[in-house]
Amino acid sequence: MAGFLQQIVEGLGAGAIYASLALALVLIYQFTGIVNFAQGELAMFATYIAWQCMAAGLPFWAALAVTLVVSFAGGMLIERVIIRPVEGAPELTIVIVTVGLFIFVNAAAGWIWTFLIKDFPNPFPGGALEAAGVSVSFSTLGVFGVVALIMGLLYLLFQYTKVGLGMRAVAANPASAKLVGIRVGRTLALGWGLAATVGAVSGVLVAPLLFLEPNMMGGVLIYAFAAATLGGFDSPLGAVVGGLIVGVAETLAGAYVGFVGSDLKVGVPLVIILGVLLLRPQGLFGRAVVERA
Amino acid sequence: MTDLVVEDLVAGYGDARVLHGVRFTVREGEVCAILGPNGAGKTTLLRALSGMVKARGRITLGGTDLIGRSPDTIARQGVAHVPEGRGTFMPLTVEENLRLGAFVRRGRAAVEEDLGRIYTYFPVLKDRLKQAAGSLSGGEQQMLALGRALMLRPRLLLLDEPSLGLAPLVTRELFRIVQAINAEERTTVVVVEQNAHLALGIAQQAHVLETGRIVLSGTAEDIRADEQVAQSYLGYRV
Amino acid sequence: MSGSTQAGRLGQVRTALTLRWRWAWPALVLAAAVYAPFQLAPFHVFQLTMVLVYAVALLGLNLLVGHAGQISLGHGAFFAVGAYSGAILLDRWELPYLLTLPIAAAVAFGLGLVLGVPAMRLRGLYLALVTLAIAIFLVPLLKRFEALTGGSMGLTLAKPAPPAWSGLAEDQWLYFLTLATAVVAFLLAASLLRSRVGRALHALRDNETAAEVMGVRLSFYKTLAFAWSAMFAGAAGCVYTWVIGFVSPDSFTVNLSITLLAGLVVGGLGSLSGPVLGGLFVMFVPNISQDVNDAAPGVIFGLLIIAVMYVAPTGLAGLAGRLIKKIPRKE
Amino acid sequence: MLEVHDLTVRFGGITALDSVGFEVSGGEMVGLIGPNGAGKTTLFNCLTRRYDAGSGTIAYEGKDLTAVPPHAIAGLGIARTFQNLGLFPRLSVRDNVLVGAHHRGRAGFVSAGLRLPGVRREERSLRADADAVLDRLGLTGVAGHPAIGLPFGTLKRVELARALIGRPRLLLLDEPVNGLNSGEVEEFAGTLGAIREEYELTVVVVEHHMGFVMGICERIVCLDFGRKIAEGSPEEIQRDPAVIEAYLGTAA
Amino acid sequence: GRSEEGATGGATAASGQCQGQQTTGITDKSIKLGGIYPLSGPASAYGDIPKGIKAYFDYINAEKNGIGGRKVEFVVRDDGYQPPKAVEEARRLVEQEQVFALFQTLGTPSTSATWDYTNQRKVPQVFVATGASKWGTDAAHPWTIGWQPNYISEARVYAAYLKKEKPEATVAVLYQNDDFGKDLLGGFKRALEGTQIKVAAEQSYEVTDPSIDPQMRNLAESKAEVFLNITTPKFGSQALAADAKNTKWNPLHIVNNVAASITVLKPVGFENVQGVLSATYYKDPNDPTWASDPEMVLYKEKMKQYAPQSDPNVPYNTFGWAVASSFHKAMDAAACPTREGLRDSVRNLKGVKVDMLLPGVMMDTAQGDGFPIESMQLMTFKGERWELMGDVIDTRKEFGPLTG
Ligand SMILES: Nc1ncnc2c1ncn2[C@@H]1O[C@H](COP(=O)(O)OP(=O)(O)OP(=O)(O)O)[C@@H](O)[C@H]1O
Ligand SMILES: Nc1ncnc2c1ncn2[C@@H]1O[C@H](COP(=O)(O)OP(=O)(O)OP(=O)(O)O)[C@@H](O)[C@H]1O
Ligand SMILES: [Mg+2]
Ligand SMILES: [Mg+2]
Repeated sequence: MAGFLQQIVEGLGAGAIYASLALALVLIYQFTGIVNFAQGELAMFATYIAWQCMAAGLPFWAALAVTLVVSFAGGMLIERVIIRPVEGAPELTIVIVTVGLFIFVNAAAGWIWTFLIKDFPNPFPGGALEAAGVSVSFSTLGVFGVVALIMGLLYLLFQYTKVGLGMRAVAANPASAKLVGIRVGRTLALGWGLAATVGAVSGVLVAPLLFLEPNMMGGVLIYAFAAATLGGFDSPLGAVVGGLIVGVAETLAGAYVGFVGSDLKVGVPLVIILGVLLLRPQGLFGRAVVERA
Repeated sequence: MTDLVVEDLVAGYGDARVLHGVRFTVREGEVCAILGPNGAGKTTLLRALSGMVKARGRITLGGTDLIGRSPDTIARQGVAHVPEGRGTFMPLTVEENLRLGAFVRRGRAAVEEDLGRIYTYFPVLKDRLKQAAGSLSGGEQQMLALGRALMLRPRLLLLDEPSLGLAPLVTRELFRIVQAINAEERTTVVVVEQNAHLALGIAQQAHVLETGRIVLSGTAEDIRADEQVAQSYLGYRV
Repeated sequence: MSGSTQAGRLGQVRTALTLRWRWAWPALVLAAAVYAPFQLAPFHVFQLTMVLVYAVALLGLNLLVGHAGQISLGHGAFFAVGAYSGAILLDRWELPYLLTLPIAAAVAFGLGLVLGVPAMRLRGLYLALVTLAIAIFLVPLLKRFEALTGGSMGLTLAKPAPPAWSGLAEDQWLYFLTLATAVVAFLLAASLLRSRVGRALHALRDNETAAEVMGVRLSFYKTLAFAWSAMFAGAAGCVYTWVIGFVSPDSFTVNLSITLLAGLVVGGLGSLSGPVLGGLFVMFVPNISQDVNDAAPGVIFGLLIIAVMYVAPTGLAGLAGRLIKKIPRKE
Repeated sequence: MLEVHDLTVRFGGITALDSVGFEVSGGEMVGLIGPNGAGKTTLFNCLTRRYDAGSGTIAYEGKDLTAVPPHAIAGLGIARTFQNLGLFPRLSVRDNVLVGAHHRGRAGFVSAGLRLPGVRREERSLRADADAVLDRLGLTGVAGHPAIGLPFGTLKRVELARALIGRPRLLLLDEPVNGLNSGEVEEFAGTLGAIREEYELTVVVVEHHMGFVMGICERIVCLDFGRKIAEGSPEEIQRDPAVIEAYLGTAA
Repeated sequence: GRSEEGATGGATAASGQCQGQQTTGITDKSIKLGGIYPLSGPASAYGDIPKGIKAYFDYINAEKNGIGGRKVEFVVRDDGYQPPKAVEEARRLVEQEQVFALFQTLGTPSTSATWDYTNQRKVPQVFVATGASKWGTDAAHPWTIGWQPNYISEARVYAAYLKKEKPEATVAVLYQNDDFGKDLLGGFKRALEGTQIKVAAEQSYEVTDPSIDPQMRNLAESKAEVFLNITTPKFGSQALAADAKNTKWNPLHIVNNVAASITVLKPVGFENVQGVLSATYYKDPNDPTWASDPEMVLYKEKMKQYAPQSDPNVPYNTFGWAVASSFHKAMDAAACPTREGLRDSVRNLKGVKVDMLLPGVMMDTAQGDGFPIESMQLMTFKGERWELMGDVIDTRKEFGPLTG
């Protein structure tokens, strides 16, 4: 029993990681209505910036602050330079641009920092909390805390701020958004900036656990996609719940379902996603699209 | 002086030119009606005024140059546009749609008050506040589009066929509202409308647009008296 | 004579010209394609063969993405299924290779149908991600059934030998086999798209509600579009096996699926020449990238994708169309 | 031809249709009016199976429509136009119209892919039909133009053409003349009258343009808040106090 | 056709006993080689290997007048770790670039995809960068040969150690679910046949997995006394870290050579990897043991000089250096400066000592033995360095020849 609970805890821990990147995906989807394939790579790149800052002697928190600021600016810059020229092009064009960005950023990181793994300090204390035969490491608890905090902030941003309203308007109908005076370009840039910042946090959370290298976020991205899909692309809560479910399901399946084993466990999230989507095509927490004739 | 001055306006889509040198002036607080057949370029004219299509020539509102500005900048100048096709933010709620109308305004209290005012204009909307705007009936969405435009407290209101899809009762009500706002707040209005009776009823001046050129201009009375106009635009009474 | 009738006649001449042009282009390209292998070095013939292989796969993907408006990020999986079907048939049953093509296509079609039924209830983004998951899942699945698939070592196969009567070299023979497949695939796709079926797909892409009111059975058309598109990918996969003579799970990672989609979008969605241009892109641009920067070719490749989308947001086919229009025509 | 009984449709708390019942006999032209949000479009949506009826029955030529799958409606001879356009923006006008003939075609994936002779014949005849309908509605000039970017009024006509090529027996028009000026409305009324004769159509038309509705319909049904509040000839309806109260108002 | 190659390759006519042999890509003054590596895509880490190779060739070209007077030109192509791309690049190198030999293709899939072609074409494909055992045992592909100790041999080294030290141990295994992981695990199991040692738990991972933590938890359940870590660098670090974190399970940790570099251990923290066991055959540039070793000093100096962009501490560079100097030796030993000569030379290496290989590790091949390096030495991690343990183990002597 304790073993089972432990597996669940570990699953939740993995899930929280997926959720952290999923939050960035949801954020940019809300702002721009596109899925950003490069999100994970941007997060990875941001983590390298943090690493570089620390290598230059900055303490962790200062490095983090620099990274967040640089990420925000970088996200805005990417929107300006790379996304803006294809604004208004078919959606898939923009998606493919993000694929190009993915390849570019990944290769650039390898070029600059090589593919050797780097260790990245864990901001949370080592050790674990023990209760009822189950241990939860402080690092996992820390990830939970940060993810919950981001989720809460995003929720407030989406629901209760004018910027939130504006960005949902932009995603829903850019032409009309302009007509009511929303600076669409600025909103999109803000979206990229914020998403890059959230992504950077995700990268910094992930790096101490997975080690920093250019392909660090590749695997996480797929699971983050799954999480966002499962939860609904327009809900921060959904992204987090989706992430946790994917994490737990994957862990349990790997541990307890004999046939699945560790090689086929990637199939488990697939099955869950399919199942959920067939019942609720908009995801667990997503809003159904209204369609009227 | 917030006159709207349009001179030598040329606009179109890609290589296709739709407006070939349109020129007119609307004085502050006046209502100007634009009539014209299907495909004449009326919608394009309003789009040019609000920056939705690229245009050349001159457009000034109260001396401020609007040509070449982006729609959001123009909106910040106090220009509200009820577009053809309504421009509803489908997944957002009715209330959010209305609040978006006041996006560039400051002053919470005044916005809340205006929200209340819109509900008294269009009581149907009040019952649907939390509903996704996309699920509204066609006419309801049209009311919403108007409400959204009014939420800006515009200096210049551009109406593209505001009566489209509205019940007769509501259409008349709507024109009363526009007239009232025009009178009370000296909002300048440019209205494209097929229901020429109503449009000319509230307008001081009117223009007839055909294939991208103004072919007839005058006071509302003059236009109403024109035989050609009478035949094309005033035949069927509502 | 009034100006307007003269203009009308000019118009007629122009339509007649464009009509003839419509056939002239493909005919010219085909003629060049038949002539090419006798002029080019074997290595370039091989490269062209691979371009055609990718073009066939992209043709299928285009049917789904460009014409039916359903995004698939997992088409590499069907390509793989076709490739493995061909490989297993050749390896275990030693079937004549020409027979493997229809069987591989059929297997991919069947799988597309089975997966299409649930997948087609999903829209846009959601479908894209589910198909992506399928592509990811395929790799460990192929490794699992080692007895059949050769596991992670894969299967090595002999390439089809040219028949003696043809007098062709191996590369040329493979090229012509692929060219024939591609031509058949193109004709199939082209006539499909010019028919009621193509219109139904376009209609449901543009407006599902209206399409259904017009009598288009959405589930049927979406599922079949998925299955047909899988079939093209499967056929391409089978030909790939002939040409490369080796299959392994590492040949069909998610990268392949994403590359295919990127190739299609870069080539041009919804146009017939898009898949060919996309095939050329997939084949040659990585080489160009390495020539520009061999320290990190990915940097250039990524930038080139972005640059093409920047210059030609609707793909190279759209760009080509615009350029051709710019050429003044004499009448 | 069409019998609607006790039809009720709810969306959450809103009752869009509340026990609506009426009949349309073959060859009739019936107007459907009512304030915004009264449920007129919802009724059309029920007839074309876009929405499921909460309760009630719809019989069309004796057949229960509520059991017919949505895509089969067109095959039964029911065609409609949409209030705010339901065109395929990237298709040419001609292709838009041809999609309207979808249910008349037989070509499947295989036969179309192989371009069997039957498919070619079918395609030729449909194209001829489409050209005839386009010509009839004065759309030949824009036949090759994509639907996106054409003026609203033109698009309304394209919708009508698309509905007509399906050879419907029952035609449902949702605000066909909105956006037309009165001259154009008059012209449209003439065209519709003629077409109705030609194609032996039964028509139900939703419209807020009273001149048009009163002029062309033989009978009018008025809805308010999902309920039928009046039914009768144009004259009766115009005098009906409930209709005046809820919909027409007293002309200023 | 092959006939024109001699003409276009700018070749010297091979004379005497070498008469009639292929001389494409080689002249009295030059020799042209081609290598295929993933320079792009997820496996780009290996892209450092050719940098070490290039540095070596640049060095001998500049300072040693090349290989026997022939300047080496090394053409590197990128296959992104995709087999079809590898085929294309192999053909480009052979047909367009007219290389003398393919010197290294990286990865089992890419090598498998190309070896039929190279062997039909009779182009040497030497010292491929993969440890699959099939390069050495397959008789049908005489033109292809491996270099590094094959995974099975490595597995045998660990098995032998366990047999001696922990004859009744239970073993938990984490392995990469591909040819590399399966080869090593399979070899390990076979070497254990007939002993008391049991594999109690095995878990695999995919290279696309974000983390191997779940696998490590499942393995910990087994409470095995030994943990065999068959991973590539990133996952190696993760597994080492997971083992260190789990205070309840403290097995003897054996990490396979691929992931045994100091660059893998360092991020985990040296305090966490004390006592970890591995086996090696070449010198780790990060290992202070070799700090003043003349070969190492030369390597680092020449790397700085000829590959200033690359970090000599990246072990892939060292690997490249060592394999390049192996080629140098093989070429020197060739009876004929021809493709056939190279083919025969690499299959007839007798106790050839190569720079940067561990003392006592030598290249040895024979007809029927296609494994140049089959010796490894065990090592344990102490303090900040690996400490070599015992003698160099010649697996062939210990376990008999490897057969397919
Ligand atoms: N988005 C567009 N892209 C291309 N051409 C367009 C676009 N919108 C309008 N046009 C063209 O511009 C011309 C004028 O159209 P516009 O919509 O301004 O006319 P209108 O007078 O408003 O007509 P209606 O009364 O039908 O609304 C038409 O010929 C139309 O084809
Ligand atoms: N899918 C839906 N979800 C929620 N409410 C809906 C939905 N469809 C329609 N409604 C509501 O049902 C009511 C009736 O709508 P309907 O579209 O039938 O009105 P209508 O009579 O056609 O009005 P109009 O003349 O304005 O087009 C409206 O109040 C609308 O908000
Ligand atoms: Mg208009
Ligand atoms: Mg309606």
